[in-house]
Amino acid sequence: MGEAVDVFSFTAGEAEVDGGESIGAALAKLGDERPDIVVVAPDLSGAPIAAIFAARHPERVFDCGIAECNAMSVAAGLAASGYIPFVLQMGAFSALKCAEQIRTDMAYTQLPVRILSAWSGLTMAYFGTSHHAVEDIAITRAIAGLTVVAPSDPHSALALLRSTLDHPGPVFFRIASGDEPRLYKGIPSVARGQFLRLHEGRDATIIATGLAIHWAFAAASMLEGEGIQIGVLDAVYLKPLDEAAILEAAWETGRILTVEEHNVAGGLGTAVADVLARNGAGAKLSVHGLPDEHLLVARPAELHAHYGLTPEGIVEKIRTLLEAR
Amino acid sequence: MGEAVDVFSFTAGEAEVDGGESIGAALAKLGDERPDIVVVAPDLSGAPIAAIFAARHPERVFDCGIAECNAMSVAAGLAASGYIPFVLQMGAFSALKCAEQIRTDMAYTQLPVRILSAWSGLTMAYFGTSHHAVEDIAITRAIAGLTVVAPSDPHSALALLRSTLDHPGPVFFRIASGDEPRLYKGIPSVARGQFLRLHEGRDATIIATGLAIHWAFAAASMLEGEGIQIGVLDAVYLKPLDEAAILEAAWETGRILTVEEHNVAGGLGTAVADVLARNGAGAKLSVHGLPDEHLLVARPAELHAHYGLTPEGIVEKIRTLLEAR
Amino acid sequence: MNGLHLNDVLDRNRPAEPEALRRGAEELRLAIIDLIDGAGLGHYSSTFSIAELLTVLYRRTMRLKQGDPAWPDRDRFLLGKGHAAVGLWPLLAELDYFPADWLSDFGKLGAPLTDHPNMRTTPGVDFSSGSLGHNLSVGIGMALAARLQKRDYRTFVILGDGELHEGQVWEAAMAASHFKLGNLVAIVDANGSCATGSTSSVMNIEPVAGRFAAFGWAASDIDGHDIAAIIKAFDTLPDPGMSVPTCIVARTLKGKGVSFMEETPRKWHLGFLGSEDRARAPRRKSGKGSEHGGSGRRFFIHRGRG
Amino acid sequence: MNGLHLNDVLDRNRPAEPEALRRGAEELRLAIIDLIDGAGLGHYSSTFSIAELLTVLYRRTMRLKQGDPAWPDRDRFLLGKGHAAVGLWPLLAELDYFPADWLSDFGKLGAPLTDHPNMRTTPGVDFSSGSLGHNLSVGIGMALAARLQKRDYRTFVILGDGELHEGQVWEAAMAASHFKLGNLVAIVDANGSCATGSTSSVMNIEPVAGRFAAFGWAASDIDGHDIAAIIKAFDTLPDPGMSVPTCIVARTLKGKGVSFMEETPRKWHLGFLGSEDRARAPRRKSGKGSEHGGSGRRFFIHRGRG
Ligand SMILES: Cc1ncc(C[n+]2csc(CCOP(=O)(O)OP(=O)(O)O)c2C)c(N)n1
Ligand SMILES: Cc1ncc(C[n+]2csc(CCOP(=O)(O)OP(=O)(O)O)c2C)c(N)n1
Ligand SMILES: [Mg+2]
Ligand SMILES: [Mg+2]
Repeated sequence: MGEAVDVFSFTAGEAEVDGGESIGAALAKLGDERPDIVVVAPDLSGAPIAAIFAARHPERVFDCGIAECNAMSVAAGLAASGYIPFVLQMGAFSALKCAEQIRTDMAYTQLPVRILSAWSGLTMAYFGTSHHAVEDIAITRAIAGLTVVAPSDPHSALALLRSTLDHPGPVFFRIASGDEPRLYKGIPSVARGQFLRLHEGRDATIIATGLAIHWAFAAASMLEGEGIQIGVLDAVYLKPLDEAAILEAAWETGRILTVEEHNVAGGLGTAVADVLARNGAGAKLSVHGLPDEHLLVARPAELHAHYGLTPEGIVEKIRTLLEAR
Repeated sequence: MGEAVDVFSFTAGEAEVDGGESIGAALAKLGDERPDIVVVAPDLSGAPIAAIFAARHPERVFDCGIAECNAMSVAAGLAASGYIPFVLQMGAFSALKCAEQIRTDMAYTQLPVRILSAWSGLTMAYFGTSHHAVEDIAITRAIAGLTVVAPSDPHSALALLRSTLDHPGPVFFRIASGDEPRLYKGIPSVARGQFLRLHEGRDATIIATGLAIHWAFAAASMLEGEGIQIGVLDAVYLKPLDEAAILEAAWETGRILTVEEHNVAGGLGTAVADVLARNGAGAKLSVHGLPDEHLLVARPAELHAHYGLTPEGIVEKIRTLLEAR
Repeated sequence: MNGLHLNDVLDRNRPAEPEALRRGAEELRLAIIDLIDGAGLGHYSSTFSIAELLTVLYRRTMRLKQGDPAWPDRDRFLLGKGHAAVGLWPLLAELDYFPADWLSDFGKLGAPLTDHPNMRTTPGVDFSSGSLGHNLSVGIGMALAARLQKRDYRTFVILGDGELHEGQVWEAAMAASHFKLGNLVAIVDANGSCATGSTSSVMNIEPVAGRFAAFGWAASDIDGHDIAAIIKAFDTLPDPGMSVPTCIVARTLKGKGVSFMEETPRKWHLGFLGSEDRARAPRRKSGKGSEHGGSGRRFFIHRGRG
Repeated sequence: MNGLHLNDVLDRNRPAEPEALRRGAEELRLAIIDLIDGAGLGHYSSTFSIAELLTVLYRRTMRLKQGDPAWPDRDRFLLGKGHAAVGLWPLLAELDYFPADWLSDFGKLGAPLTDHPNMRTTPGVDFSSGSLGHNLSVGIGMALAARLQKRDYRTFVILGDGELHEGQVWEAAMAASHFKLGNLVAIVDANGSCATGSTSSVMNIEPVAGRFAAFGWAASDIDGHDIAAIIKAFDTLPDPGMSVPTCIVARTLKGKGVSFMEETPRKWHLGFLGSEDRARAPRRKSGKGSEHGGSGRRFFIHRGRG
């Protein structure tokens, strides 16, 4: 296998993952059960997340060509006519390029469109800054009436897909590559606006989202060997945010590290800071993510290493946080 | 005069304001001095901010019709060819509709485009949610390499216009109606990344931006009569943010109220919270702005009253903040 | 109002007399003046240019059900140029989609009838609008839904001619013919004016029909104030089951019906009638008149000094 | 490389022989294979379809100055379909815009030559791209700047045919003719394929020339692999001072030059040559060959199992 494969492998939808379902397979299955589900995919109807559905229900798939904004508004029209459209978008061209269509045609109108914003964060970083999706948490969280979720593995993706299916308003799914390794043994039960707990903590809590939760979990395991107990919360809901869990973490562990594949200005870290400061929670906070500057362009793994978005990088951040004051 | 006038009066550019310059007049004057300044205005070349310039330098004004995204990228092409383009946009259709063009064609490329995003906040609220511009602080602050400023009166607008003129990267101006009453006697001297102080405080500090600083200043004056000393900081820079001033306010007054015409999720309040929480500043914070929900549609003044974005509303928030714990 | 009862189905191309429709359009203009008087602000000229189009659509062409704005088989109507919503309100009230007394609250804080259409507050609004350029795309979604549901409703979308500057309109134009949406009808209100000036001097859009034709539509021009021409164009629309979308380029006058608005339509893009203007404008006998003094205000161009 | 010295001005339509240009395009393809071998990943088929166009532009048509990528009077070149940037790198190196040894770092962390063009890291890149649909607008800005500066440079923009789905392209198409930009040349790489499938089956764009003509351009088709046809089209461009922009619709093959890519161009939208593929592909004698094993990988369609 050439090294290129790590960069772009995107099997979600193509195959069962670890014996469980992939997003694409799950979407197709939902489509079997529910004739009101349709797929809109701008030049992406052949992409794995859409392809199984497309093979089984071709009449319910609308590729709109490379016209992301149109795809969004077409989906809104379908939603206004009784359908639940899933719009597959590339992370770099979803929230950033179509924020207005999301705000005006879906959120203002409170229509049940689901945006599958895949290849987010640095998944496509090799292609240049134009392909970085590191502003989308900030953008989507600012839109009133939009639900924002971020699955971290195929199992949490399924859980979110199913549990939000009948939510009356729009839902934005921030998906990394979609074929992250399995993190949850079974399909976790998710509740609206709640994080998932992956690890109990005492000394500090890591709140991470998407790909980052994998590194966070690995970091917590590494530290456990040294007798350091780090709580790990998977921020599968980015909006509404789990304020109770954040405040509880602040109260119980006193120290919080957030980790995300997003600009540190405006992402999960900022959202957590917001909750802490407004509630006068005196916890120490460290925000880890991509610096608010021009990012390098390279393969994701190289950039993760460069920016310390790795288990080792997180361990280091935790050590600094534990030493603070 | 009918009451409609408050809603839409937009004299900036048309006339001298209070004997000082308006934005439009200032832009035209800059255009006289600097042949490298051009104006791009999607169906807005007749709007006051652009009109004086257009009358004097018609060959340097490019209306692009109602095509905001094209206007942004055309401006980027002009900037790459040695010009300093000022793109006039309606607040609701600037950051929200053109975030990708701003990120990819101006910020990634570090080109000196200036976006005059006018009629922001609730200025056009009467026209419906489609015309609300209450997500733009969140969006623009998440874009690396973008400078974000928010003049609060014609004098601070002039100061910002002039002082950023030779900044090498793009600058986003968040402007309310552009003809706010005068707040600064003369043209204040502004420094990159610094707030302006309008009032000294002891008991709490209000940090407000745009229109809100007017109400904040009035509120502080009202409270002064009761012997309550409230510091007032005008957040003319939203990015880079004045972290030193925020921390100093936290240290000196212990209580901070932020006020803005923006969704409380992701705006100035969130940015201030971010600074406080990351720096472990134990100040009490109260965030005042538009609730993160579907807003009512009405004239700005009616909505301001409804949402407590008034001197009285701010006084009330301050009282609650002073009582806290 | 129209002698109809709740739940009567109003068939397509019903036999409304051209003369009655012509008068209906005039009445609609007067009702608009009243509504804007009450609100103190509104888009006169953009609404006046589509008075005949709206009247024929709602009183003759579209299949609707009296009092049932959510009837699944109704023809859909989208107002891409949402700023002309005030022209819809009297027609929707007439259909008993909401109580007629809602009209008097138009534009007030919390009122259901707003300056731009809001599908969440106004029964009968098939989709919200306000940002130009979205609704043709939305219409595609509705037309696709019709096909999936094997319903034969049509989706009509009125676009401003300035709205054609928006690229999303061309994304949608491309998609509508690609998807073979014979059940989609775009009507361009070619009133020759956008906010800043004449549409084609600001950014040329001509030949409008030629552009739509190149994008795969059946497109042709009509006189948008000629009731007979409008009736003919709508009565002869291809069957919704056909595969080519239809674009009707309605040549209109911005401000039609009020001489001083026809002369300076841009000034009347947004405003309200001041006392001098009011004296010159046509009035309904029953018109309550505005409580607002002053002269007309214009948003984009400049503020009057008076 | 080309027997030229630093600061030599390379005139427009210089006398490069068709046969030499044909060979040049073939060499460019081989250089691209080498570059992608080195990087381990790249866009073959999208770049192969424009090999002749790029070669004629850079070796004959555009006015340039050897070694001076910022020369104000140079013709500008924008690659709307930025994913074909790898095809630019050998040509820009040949112009001494940067040291030839940069080529060996293509695609590496921190290297100036990237998968998509970045004007901040690569001298000779007139504008960055990556998001389809922006660069025709950017080209308008450059063409307007030329007019303001009274310079007679031309701005060339290569667009993908799938890129024409983006509405911003039509906003720009409208604006270019409106602004009478005779100094702007759009070249559509009509290779018939976007990422998911055949361009027009995914979303029809035909008639391409007809659509541009309706938007006010002088538009015509050529065979985009026929050097003589390309030369003729470029040599006879109207004077930049004229008022109508030119659109050349180049009919090309996605993957041109490598039989198995021509047959399944979509699979080769993005990938790298595995050992079996490499044996079948044309090679440069000097080619270092890839260190990567495995078979070709495709991004959008599916991941091979081998
Ligand atoms: C995306 C967007 N940009 C700008 C506006 C502001 N705007 C409201 S009406 C108008 C002019 C519209 O012209 P046209 O489409 O010709 O409609 P008309 O008023 O002539 O009916 C503009 C620019 C808007 N509503 N939406
Ligand atoms: C705005 C945007 N959407 C999607 C993509 C992802 N993408 C990269 S190449 C491509 C297909 C392009 O097709 P075409 O323009 O015909 O170029 P070709 O590969 O055929 O040269 C797509 C969809 C992108 N780069 N930009
Ligand atoms: Mg018009
Ligand atoms: Mg192609």
